[in-house]
Amino acid sequence: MQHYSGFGLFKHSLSHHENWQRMWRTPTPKKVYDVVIVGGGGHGLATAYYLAKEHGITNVAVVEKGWLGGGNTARNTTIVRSNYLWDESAHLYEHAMKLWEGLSQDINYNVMFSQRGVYNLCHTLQDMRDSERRVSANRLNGVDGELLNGKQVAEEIPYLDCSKNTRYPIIGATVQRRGGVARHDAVAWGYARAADALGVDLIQQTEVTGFRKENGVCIGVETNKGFIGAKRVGVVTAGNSGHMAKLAGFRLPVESHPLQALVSEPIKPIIDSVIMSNAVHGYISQSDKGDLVIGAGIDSWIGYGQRGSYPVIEHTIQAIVEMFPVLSRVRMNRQWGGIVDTTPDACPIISKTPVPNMFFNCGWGTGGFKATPGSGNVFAASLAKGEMHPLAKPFSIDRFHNGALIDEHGAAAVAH
Amino acid sequence: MSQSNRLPNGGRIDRSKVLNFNFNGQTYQGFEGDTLAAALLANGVDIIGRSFKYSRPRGIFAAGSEEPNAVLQIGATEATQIPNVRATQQALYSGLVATSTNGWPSVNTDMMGILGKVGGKLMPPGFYYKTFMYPQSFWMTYEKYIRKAAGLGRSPTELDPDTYDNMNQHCDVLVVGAGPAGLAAALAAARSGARVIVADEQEEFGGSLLDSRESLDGKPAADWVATVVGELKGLPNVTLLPRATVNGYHDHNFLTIHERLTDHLGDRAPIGQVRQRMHRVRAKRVVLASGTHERPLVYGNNDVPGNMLAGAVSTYVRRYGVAPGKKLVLSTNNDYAYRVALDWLDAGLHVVAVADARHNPRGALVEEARAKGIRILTGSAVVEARGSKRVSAARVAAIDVKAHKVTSPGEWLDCDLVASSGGYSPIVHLASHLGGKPVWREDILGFVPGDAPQKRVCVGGVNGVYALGDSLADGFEGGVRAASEAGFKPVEGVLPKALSRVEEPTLALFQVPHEKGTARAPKQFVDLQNDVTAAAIELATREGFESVEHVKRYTALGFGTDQGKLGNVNGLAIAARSLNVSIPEMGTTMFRPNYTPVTFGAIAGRHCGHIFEPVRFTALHAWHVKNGAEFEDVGQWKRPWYFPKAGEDIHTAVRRECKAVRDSVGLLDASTLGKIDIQGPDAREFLNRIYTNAWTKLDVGKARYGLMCKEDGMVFDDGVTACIADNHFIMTTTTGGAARVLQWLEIYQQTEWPDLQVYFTSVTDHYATLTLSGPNSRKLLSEVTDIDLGREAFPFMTWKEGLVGGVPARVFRISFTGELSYEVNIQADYAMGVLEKIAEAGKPYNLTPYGTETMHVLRAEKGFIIVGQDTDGSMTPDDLNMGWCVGRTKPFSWIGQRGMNREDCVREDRKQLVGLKPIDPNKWLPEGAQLVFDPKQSIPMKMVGHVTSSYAANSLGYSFAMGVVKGGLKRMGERVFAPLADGSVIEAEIVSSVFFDPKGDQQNVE
Amino acid sequence: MTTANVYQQRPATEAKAESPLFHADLQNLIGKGRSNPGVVLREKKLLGHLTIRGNGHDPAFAAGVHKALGMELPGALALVSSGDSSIQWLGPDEWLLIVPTGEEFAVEQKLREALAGSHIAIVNVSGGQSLLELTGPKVREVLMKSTSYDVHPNNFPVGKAIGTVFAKSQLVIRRTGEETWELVIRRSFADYWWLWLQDASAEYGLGVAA
Amino acid sequence: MLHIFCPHCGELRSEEEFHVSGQAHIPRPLDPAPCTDEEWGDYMFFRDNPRGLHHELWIHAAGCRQYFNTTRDTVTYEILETYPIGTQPQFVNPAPAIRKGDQV
Repeated sequence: MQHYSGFGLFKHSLSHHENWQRMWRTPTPKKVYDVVIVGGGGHGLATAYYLAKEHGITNVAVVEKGWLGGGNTARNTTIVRSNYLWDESAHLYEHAMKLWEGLSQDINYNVMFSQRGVYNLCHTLQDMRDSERRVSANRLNGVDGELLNGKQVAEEIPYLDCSKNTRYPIIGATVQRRGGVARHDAVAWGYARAADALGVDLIQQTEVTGFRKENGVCIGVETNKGFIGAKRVGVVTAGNSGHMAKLAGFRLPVESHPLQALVSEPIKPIIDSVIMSNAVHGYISQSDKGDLVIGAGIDSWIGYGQRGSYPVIEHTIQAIVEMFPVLSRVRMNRQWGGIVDTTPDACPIISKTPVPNMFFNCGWGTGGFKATPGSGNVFAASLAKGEMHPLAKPFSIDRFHNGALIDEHGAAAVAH
Repeated sequence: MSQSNRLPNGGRIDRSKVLNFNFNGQTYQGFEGDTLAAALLANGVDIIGRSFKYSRPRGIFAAGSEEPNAVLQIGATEATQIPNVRATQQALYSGLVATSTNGWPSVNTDMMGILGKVGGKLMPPGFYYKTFMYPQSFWMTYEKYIRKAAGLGRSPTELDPDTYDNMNQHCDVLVVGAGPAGLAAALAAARSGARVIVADEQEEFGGSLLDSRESLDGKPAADWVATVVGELKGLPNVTLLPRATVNGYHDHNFLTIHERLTDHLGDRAPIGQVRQRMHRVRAKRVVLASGTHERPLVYGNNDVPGNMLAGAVSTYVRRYGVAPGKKLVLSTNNDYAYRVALDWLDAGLHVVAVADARHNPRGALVEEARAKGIRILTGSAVVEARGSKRVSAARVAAIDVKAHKVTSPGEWLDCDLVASSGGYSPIVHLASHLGGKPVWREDILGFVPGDAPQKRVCVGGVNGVYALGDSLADGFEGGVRAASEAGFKPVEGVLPKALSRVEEPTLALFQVPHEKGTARAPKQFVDLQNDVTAAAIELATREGFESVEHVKRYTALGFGTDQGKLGNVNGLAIAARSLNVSIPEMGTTMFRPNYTPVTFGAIAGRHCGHIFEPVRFTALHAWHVKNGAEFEDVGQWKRPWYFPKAGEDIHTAVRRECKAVRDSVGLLDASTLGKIDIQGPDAREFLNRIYTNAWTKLDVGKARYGLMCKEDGMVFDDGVTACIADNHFIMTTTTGGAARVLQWLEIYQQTEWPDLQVYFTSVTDHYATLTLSGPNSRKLLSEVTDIDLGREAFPFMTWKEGLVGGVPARVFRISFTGELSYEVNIQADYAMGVLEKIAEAGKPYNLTPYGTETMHVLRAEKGFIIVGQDTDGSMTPDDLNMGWCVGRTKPFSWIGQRGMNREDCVREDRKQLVGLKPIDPNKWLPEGAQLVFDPKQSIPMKMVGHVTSSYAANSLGYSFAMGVVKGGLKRMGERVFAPLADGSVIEAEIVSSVFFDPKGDQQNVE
Repeated sequence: MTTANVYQQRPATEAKAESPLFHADLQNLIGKGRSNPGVVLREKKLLGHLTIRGNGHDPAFAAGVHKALGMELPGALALVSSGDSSIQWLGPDEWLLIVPTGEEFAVEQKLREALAGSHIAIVNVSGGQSLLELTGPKVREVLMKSTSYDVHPNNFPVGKAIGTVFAKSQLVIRRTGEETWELVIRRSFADYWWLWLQDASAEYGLGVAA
Repeated sequence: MLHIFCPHCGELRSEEEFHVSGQAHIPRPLDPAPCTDEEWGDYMFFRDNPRGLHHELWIHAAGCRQYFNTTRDTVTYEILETYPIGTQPQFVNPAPAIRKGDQV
């Protein structure tokens, strides 16, 4: 792999950038691989990279129906944090956070991981209780977190309306200072390049149309370009997981919903961190290019169209203007939608399946991007050993039968 | 120098209305009817800004929404700043203040430009992915500087003085675009009687006809526009929306139109007027007449001021009477662009030459130009332009388009304006918002809308129909079709006659070749706003980015505020050539709303500030305000939180309120609790199924507490339900759960058990509920009621009807404080009068109003839960130590029963709700604090639960809490520890959650 | 066995009564503001509101209602009036009856008598609701700002009544005359509607009538 | 924004007036007690989640407060029909959700 550096860039500039190497090959699929990963998004590519790097398994193919990193990796609002409530989630996301912190150097690709801090605003007394509970749990789990009062919030976040005359006055916030944002495309490309360099075959424009089974055991994938054999198959297809499961002959406790996001026109820096509010329902950060990156809500119906309903956009913009009234004259440039695979407990599924040799990694809901390195890392270990990584074990499909849910949104679903 | 480029006559401007405006600190003049861009050009302003990445000087390039360069900051005051306004779309008004968004110290002498020249070489696409990585800790520092270069304009930092709103529209036919095709369509649809909306982004209707050389029925095309607009205006079924951009085409024919009502008048709306309005339109049929965008050609230094889109030159000359230069070189691959040379000539200006990439063009316009003596260089193109701050010359050379080679050294022509036309791209954005993939048409070298589920008709330019006469006919026919599909009788109409002429096909030329090859040639810009060059696109493909989305993302092609209107097809063509595939094989990127940017305020409409979301009040709110209450947000309600007296903080107020209730009597407004009237012969059976406990034996006149679970066995609401008559119950729910519970009842009744005869009706708003609580509540209430309150006559958990304060009431003897309590329900209209009477009668008893905080303390002392505070969606009734409230032998398997018996839900070491008593009675456990058994362990610690409710020492004399602890119910007397953020640890004993009056003696007071 | 508990909920005496918009002090706003306002608002307050539930497909039910009220049971989205009373379809098994102040108790008894033996429910919701009447040439514009329902006369003739989303909550819109509309609002939202309507009417002028 | 025909009101209304409650035709087991954990978990959590035709349960929350079913394409979002509770759809996916032989 051609090493990237400032000096390299300078050297290439002398030859008018005519001699850069390809970031990855376009290989012809082999007959059989040790591991076939279905889905060339961030999670799938990370899985391939860690299989090769940490487990020495390089006879690996990533099969992608479109282009690498073209699904939710390309469509999310790039927030990274690990301050989850429950131990199981916190440990998994913190594992990811630690990998984020050295990722650019590890894969020699600047993923622009920017630890600008992630704030979750509190508007009600119950928000404060829930926040104390979460921050307290984070701290004892080794995840950084602070609980701020209203005055501190006002000092730390300029232009945020912290006055008492808003509909839901801000009375505090949690902050994870190690949280932040990263450049989403770069994550996919960086992992792809690094995996390719270790020998992984990245097979784009190839759609999995079925799974071949022998005596009930998965032995490979059927694709629109032919059969590819595999000793193990890992399915990491986010919003399309339900469809993949159907092809494999089982159902998942997953529903795929549109999740929308939008950006403003690029403006000079005004929002320095990531600010989220569950009560008024919006979150915002600003990219290095100057776009305000704003997350909108999930449509409650199932949708694979990569678009949602307009009222979701309206409510989000209303929330942003409520939080930051000075942004009222800024203009929205573009909106889009992704397909999020949600589970009943808002936690992922990283699990064996009813089909031997077939593993699923899905159900990340809105948490997918931030988990990318951790998800790939534990999934790679699970695929390598044939046994689930300890951090992945609590996320088995079995929990939806025996009741051992890890209820991340249950914890926030408040009656009163 | 005043309006040096203004032509002596012509244009649709009012020369009698001179408008002063300010650009970059200098005052200029323009005329009413100008856009800001036209006025700047009229004044000879060449440099309008600096480019995003390389800081190269840039001038106005286009005349409409595709403008990439002239993106300015507008606003005379801080509060009225508007970032990123395209000068080409901003009407000039008196006092307009505009500034460039980049460039230091000024756009004319920019220091960053020097850096751009040197550093430009170091900034190929994706350079930041390849560097700034080492050392790891330095990224945040690098990024600080990268962010300094971010953005175009800036947000205001003061509050917006303007208002915006939304308007919901419905129509039979929405016509998008009021050019020739759109107007013809509108006419056809409107005459059929359909409800029609016509929207166009420009200041006035007419589109291309406003600057057209063509005539209709022998008269200027603009005359026809005036006639049609006149007719449409007179029809009551037609709504005309100029200055209104259809920005999004959403599912089921829902579209959004962004109307700018006052932006042409000033940077803030006149008092009392709305600045911008979003129309939310549901259209039975849509006629898309969005027209085309001209493509520029891609050649060396095609970004230097003085390079323009060909059609824009005609627009400035004919519509605004402005000549954006003196000596024109036109580079084209099609016939239609020749009109630009003819317009230029008509304006008395000098056409240096026309370079036509085609070898033997013989179209009518070409011949007209030839006849007028214009020099035409065929088989040639402008290969590069020269000039630093303004074009000074252009090199025209012979090219071999197929081989992508320059075949002659060419000739440097002196000029100050290079206009280029690379053909026309139908504006397929709206047609593609729902994912319909555009289809490439080789005959017109453009993408036209592909199939899509929405009910729409594409007419005119967007449909690939370009000639004026054809476009009018296509539009009219489309209008007829749309109206008849919407259920209206088609009409016939006579369309004006347009001249038809021979037009020859456009040649497929996108990027003009250069001798040096793309990587080494002078920069050939594809996306001017994002400084994306042809070389960058080639590099991306070389590095393995083969999908169009990859190329876009790696190079930032089309990511600007113009969303690639100008450059995307050229970029595709360059990538396709580089990858040796065809343009349709390459495909387009996704089109998404918005077509052009939309103000946040306009999207938000009036849903901001004091009407952001509803605030719900009880009938007694005014009384609470009068009595000094502080309020707490509970769902949408404002509930009194506590009633501080002068000098009191929350703690002293709550202590006083608690004491009053425990010692005498307090008053709580409980009106926010959800109340559901349940009637029907199967009401009782329904309750059996929906609650965890049994209801079969509840007699008329009695009330019972119940828990509701979801199918998973987790508690989700609770409350008291009273039997009012045999088939009639009143259910109460939590305040926040009211709507949720009603829907819960309905979904089971309507979908699972439609055979059960029972109806549910919300009476939450109908009744106001006054709670009197405390040992003196009976005495007080007896002074204002005719109900026999005697202990035997009116026992605990029963209800009575009677007059309270002269008003009929249902009084429930239930208690959430542990004290003798009465909940008085009255028709809300009369509640205030009753309250005033009770308050008067309560004076001798020190009747004390209390809020939610005191209520929470008092109930916690009794160990009563609050769903949502002491539960979190993962607690079964057994986890709450409320097994007594579970009817395990009920015949019907009620909701939650099966769920709570799953393997994981019957574990003995689940987290269970217990009381917590800090060892130091003065220490307060923070609500939410996590608990551990061993405070000395290292991080990550093994957490065993958390504090759900906690209160400082109060009437009990010590602080206390409720919390969940793993296996807590079997750990009475054991210790838990809460390690806090400040490093301290609070130790607490696990105790029963009932701290006060465990035997319930308080109910028996006299 | 009593199937339902019905009682006179209004005080017999002249007790103090406060309608949902009492706090807005509309009385004092009458005749103030712009002359010839585009929208005039009137609270038709303290009327008797009854929710009637029953099987709309059962002829006996329709006949019983007719017998008790002298009004036909309206079908989907219809509003029927007689004198100062009106009955409106809310859903296939739900109607809203509005009667003059104080008549609701007697009417309910009459209805129950006429419908005895059927599975029905009648619920007095008078305290929780109010009627806002809007008249004037600009009412339609105000409604268009507030609801995504099509209020064009082609789609919304006089005598139609629909439940819909209005601003950020829900209510019932009834068209009772060419330029006259009624909103059935919930008490706890009354202040929100009042603020919303003032805001939405601002550019047309809002008047208040008694 | 979807435009949904309410079978009770007899009109097309904007999505804002409705709430969706997920997949339709999932009857509660008549006798939950003998269900295994697996069967109960399937009932509560496991859904078809199809790409293509989907039968789903909606309520006309702001209108007539009635539940009804729709058949909607989850890719194009087109609604093919709405029909009352207790009735069956006209439009169904050509292939059953899970082929028998594949059952594992």
